[in-house]
Amino acid sequence: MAVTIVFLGPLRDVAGTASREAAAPLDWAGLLATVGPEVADQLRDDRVNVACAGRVLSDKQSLRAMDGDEVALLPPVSGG
Amino acid sequence: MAVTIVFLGPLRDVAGTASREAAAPLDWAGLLATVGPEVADQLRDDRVNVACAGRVLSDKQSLRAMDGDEVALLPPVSGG
Amino acid sequence: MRDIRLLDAPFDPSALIRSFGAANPGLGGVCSFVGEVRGEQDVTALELSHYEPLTLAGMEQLADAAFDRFDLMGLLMVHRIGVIGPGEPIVCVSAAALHRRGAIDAVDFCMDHLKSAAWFWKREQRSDAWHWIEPRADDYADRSRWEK
Amino acid sequence: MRDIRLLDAPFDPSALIRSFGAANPGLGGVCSFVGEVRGEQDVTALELSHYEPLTLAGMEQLADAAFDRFDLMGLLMVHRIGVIGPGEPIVCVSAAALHRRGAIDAVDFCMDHLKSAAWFWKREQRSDAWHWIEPRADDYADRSRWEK
Repeated sequence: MAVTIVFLGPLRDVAGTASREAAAPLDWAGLLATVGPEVADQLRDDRVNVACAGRVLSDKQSLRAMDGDEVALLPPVSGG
Repeated sequence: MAVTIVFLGPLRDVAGTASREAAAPLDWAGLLATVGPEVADQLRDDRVNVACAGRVLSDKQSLRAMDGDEVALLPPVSGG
Repeated sequence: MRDIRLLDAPFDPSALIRSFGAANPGLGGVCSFVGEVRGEQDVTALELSHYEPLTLAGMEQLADAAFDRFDLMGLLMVHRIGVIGPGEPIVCVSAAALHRRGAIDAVDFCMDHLKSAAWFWKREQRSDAWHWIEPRADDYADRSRWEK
Repeated sequence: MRDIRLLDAPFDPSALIRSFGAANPGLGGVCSFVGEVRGEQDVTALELSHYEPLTLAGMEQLADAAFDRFDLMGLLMVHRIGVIGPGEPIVCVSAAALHRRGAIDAVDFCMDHLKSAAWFWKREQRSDAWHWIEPRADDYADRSRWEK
């Protein structure tokens, strides 16, 4: 099976897709390698968060997504 | 003719009336003498303002009400 | 759009706020505050008295100060006088602006000044008698936040 | 009374605020903020996207924080998602309390966090294309006021 990577907000435009599959397990290095250099650059920005299985990681470099997990890449938000 | 003294808010209860006539001209000493000791006591409180002819006096002791003027005694307010 | 009023009869704040919003096309945000008579223990009524030669003029000056100080498109400020029952509105302030900061701050500013620096006197009827209400220490402290 | 919602269709903030007020009997004051799509130059629409597994849960946590921090009787927090036209409401926050301070501060607090700390992304359609909108520096500064 696989991990689903979801690109939110402007990252969707950078990635050119709303989501992509990757092989499980997926760690931080694997994520950076999978998403392409442009998205990887933005992921290194402190203001970009990563959620795994519905929880925002306090340390995104500790990512360890398992089979069936959804990994969301969350750029700076703007609501209201 | 005369000056009308108007008692606002709780001062109306202290004075026992909503308004009273006094001889013109009326100055600060005259006002204190006219309104009775209880109201006079409260008038000396910095938080109590005096208006004459529709204007709040920045220095109430400078009061000089002329014939036909209305003098309003304004205790601490509470709106909203 | 500027609408400053003293009312001596019950009013519907929702209707006022709705038409105020419609009267400010292009706005980014509207902040509104409605104060009501609390349905407390044995309070059966509240009476707001005022001094006619000063009160509305003072509210207009307060509105001038709010327009000077905040980036506003419109301001609605309505205050009841007379005898008011529990659950009835006493005051309604609404501010329209391009950005929320101006709208929220203007409402906060106007309410702080209406509470302790406008020409109103408030008393409440309890089972025994009428009792005058002075502003709370908090009200003076809130207003002092705006002194420059 | 607590009412936290994400809506994917137009809504009427006045109606929500009115029924929210009625659902909090005994209140002393209600503060409300409604944000709308500004009718700016060539902006034809705004799109709010979100991340379903986080967004509503995050708004519930924000409501928890507001109840912990302010003296509140009720809180209404409604946020649109999807494509929104000029003049349509995006967000509506309303807080009911015994005293105005809690109500006004809770609305201010929730709006600051919805702007720059909730899981929404906003883009606007101009005549040429869609443009993503990041929070303004002011929005980050506003939110930092609440850090203890």
